[in-house]
Formats: sequence, structure tokens, C-alpha cells
Amino acid sequence: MTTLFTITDQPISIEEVVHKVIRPEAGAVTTFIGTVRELTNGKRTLFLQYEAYVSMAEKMLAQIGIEIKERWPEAEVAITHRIGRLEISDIAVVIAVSTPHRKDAYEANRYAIERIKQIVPIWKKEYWEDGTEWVGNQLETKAYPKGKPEGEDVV
Amino acid sequence: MTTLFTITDQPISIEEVVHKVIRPEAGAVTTFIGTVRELTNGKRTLFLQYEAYVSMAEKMLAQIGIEIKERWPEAEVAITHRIGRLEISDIAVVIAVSTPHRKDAYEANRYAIERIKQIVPIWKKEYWEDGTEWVGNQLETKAYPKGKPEGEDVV
Amino acid sequence: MITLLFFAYLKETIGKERLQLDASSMTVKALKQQLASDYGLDLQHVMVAVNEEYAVDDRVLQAGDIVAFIPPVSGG
Amino acid sequence: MITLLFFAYLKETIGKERLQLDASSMTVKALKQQLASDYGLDLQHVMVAVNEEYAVDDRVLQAGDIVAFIPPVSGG
Repeated sequence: MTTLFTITDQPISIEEVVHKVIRPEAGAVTTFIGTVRELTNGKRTLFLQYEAYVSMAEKMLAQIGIEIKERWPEAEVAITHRIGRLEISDIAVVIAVSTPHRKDAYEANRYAIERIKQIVPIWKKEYWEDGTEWVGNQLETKAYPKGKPEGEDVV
Repeated sequence: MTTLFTITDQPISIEEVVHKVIRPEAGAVTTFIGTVRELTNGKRTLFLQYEAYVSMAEKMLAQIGIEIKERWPEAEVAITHRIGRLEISDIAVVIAVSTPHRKDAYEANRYAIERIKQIVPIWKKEYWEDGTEWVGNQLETKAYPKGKPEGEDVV
Repeated sequence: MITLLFFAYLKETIGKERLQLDASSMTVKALKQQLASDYGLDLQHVMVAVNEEYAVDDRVLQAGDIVAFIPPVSGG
Repeated sequence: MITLLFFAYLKETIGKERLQLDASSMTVKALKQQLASDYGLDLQHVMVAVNEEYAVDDRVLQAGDIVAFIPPVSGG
């Protein structure tokens, strides 16, 4: 059986993730591919290190799949997230969503990435020329959030 | 030089299209992958035939790229559309959009597929058990549209 | 001479994908009307491209133009 | 006994990724406070998962529980 929700320390094959959700009833597949960006707020990243609480992270990815099915019953979802050392432009995550109609495929896909950034226990450490930092919030920009994670995220 | 906007009669490699837009400045890539759906309004498709006015279709794809740059200046876009005979679940089109931030990648991608269905001279012929039909509108459902193409689509 | 190109059901209905015609100084609209009448076609929803760009009805054709008749598209 | 798991900067700060502790019948909140005080940590933005599910502050821990301290996540 194919595993739809996976954490891996190997390079991710986009085709492999996409082919988990392609099926005769669905005419639309969207993917989100998160890659390692070199510059964040003008600061140059050399490489990244991703760490995960693997067993729980896979459970949370599967839960996002369940949440999507509740909202978009016809959607099929597969998510693979990579951990370990990643270089600039390496693929960190691939989310594939197939639906009969394309609007749902975009919306469900975007829902998935937003939820990953809220509830999946994966952490990114940035390595710069002059230091390192664990990136600690869901908004891509600040080191640590001001606000506490909201109740609805504690599922 | 890589061609960002292509019509091909060969199977499309998703990875190949995606890698045309991956770059150090962009952390987000979205793709739209259109596949051949077996059932449309309860009717079973056996296979499809796509035909294109190839030279103009490639120009129109490139124009969609220009329109996207006007709206999302940081976006990079690549589109490959396949023509010829396609079986159920075969990939007809791959649109890849990379941007520094993910919201733009979703929106620009969706803009691309909507515009393809308006202005790119490609036609789909459905083959059913009991006949064939050229699909003649942009709304996925009706055989031919009631309304004339709108002025803004005639560019 | 002007070259006419037909696609999809138009190509099948007319039975040709290409025609040569002396239509210089005709407008796109007049050419559409003539073609509709010659072949008994409804071209109301058919767009016209001249030299690979969509053209308006009152565009005047010139010798050497390539005029493509574009039925409602259905790619994607 | 209860097993505590640490990740990301917490693992580096504490210098361990795993601790065994006799914390049965403590609440999640009390455990967080004890840990914050023992290691001089600010755990205000750290979520807690018990047996791989997010847990509320007044959850009472039981022997055998695996308690993970989850700093703000940054996957994707």
C-alpha cells in the first residue's frame, strides 16, 4: 500500500507524490512544492537542516488529509516532507491534491500548506555565514511568534 | 535555452516543467496538472484527442506568461500542453509557477489555467462508446457556449 | 492570396485544413460571412486570428495574411 | 515513569532529546512549570503533545505517557 503521508530523509520525487493521487475520476491535480530559498529578508542562507518528530508528524499530515476530506469530500491528498540537510533550491515538501474540478484542487492544496505550518512538528534550522537559528514561527519571517498558538491549532 | 511555453506530442515530465521555474529567490512552486477524466456528467470517455494551432498556441501561452508578470512581477511561469491521443489519467497540461511567497504562486497558477481555457487555440475531442464530440467551450460542461467570446479575450 | 486555416470541427466540416483565397481588402467580418454562406456554417462563436493574433471583425485583410478560424477552445 | 522528548532549540538548550521522569498525576501545566524552572526556559510558546497528540494544559499525565515539547513549528 502506498503511504500518502510521509516524512523522508531522501530527495522527494514530485512525480511519485503526484501519481499517488491521479485517478480516473479526477481531472485536476495541484501541487505545492516548497523549496529552500536563498534569501530571507535580505539574509543569505547557506543551507537548512530540518528536524521532525517523525511519528507524530506523519500522524498530523494524515490528520490534515482527514480535515481536507471533511471540507472537500472528493479530494485525494498526498504529502511528503523531507528532513535532514537541504541545500538551496532543494525540495522540502510536496503536497499533491486531486479533485474532479480545479477550484477545489487549489483551495484544498492551500489549506494543506497552511495547516502544515500550524500543526506538524517539523522544525527548520537556518545556517548563515555568521550563525544559525531555529526558525520558530509559522509566518516565515520572524524568529519567534509573539502570540501563543491558538486553541484551534491544538487538536 | 529552455523553452518555457511548449506544445508537445510526447508525455509531459512534471519534474522537467517544475525545474524550469525553481530558483534560489523562490521558495514556493505550485503546479496545475490537468489529467484526462474518465467521467464527465456521467458519460464515460474512452480517450481524447487534442489538436492545436501549434505556433499560435505557443505564442498565446507566452502571452499568458507576460500577463502574469504584469500582475505578479516576481513570478516565473512554465507551461507545457500535450496534443494527440491521450488515455484516461494521462497528463494533458502542466503549469508551474514559482514565487518568493506561496500566496502568489497559487493565484498566478490559477490565473494561467483560466486563461488557457479562454485564449489558447487547443481543442479537445472526446471519444465515447457511442460517438465523438469536439468540446467547444471553456466551462468544462457544455458542448458549445451560448455566449460569444468576450471582447477582453480577443487580445 | 490569403491562406485560411481550419481547426477541430471546422476542419472536419469543411473537409480541409487549409484554403487559398483571393480575399485581399476584405474585412474579417466579410470573409466570415462569405465562408458561412459557402459552407452553410454558423461561425458566430468562431474567433479569427490573423497571422497568429486574434483579430477584430473590421480588420482589413492583406495579401499574404494567414487567417485562422478558431472555434471555442477547450485546452487545459 | 514518563518519557519527555525535546526537539529543535529545546533539545539543544537542554542538551538531551529524552528524559525519564516520575511525573505521574502531574498536569501538563505543572510539568511545563517545573521544567521551565529547572532549566531556566521560557515555555510560553511551546506546545505539548502526549502520546503524539496535542494536549491541553490541564491534562493529567499517567505512567507510560510520552510527553513531547513542541516549539513553534516551521515545516513546509
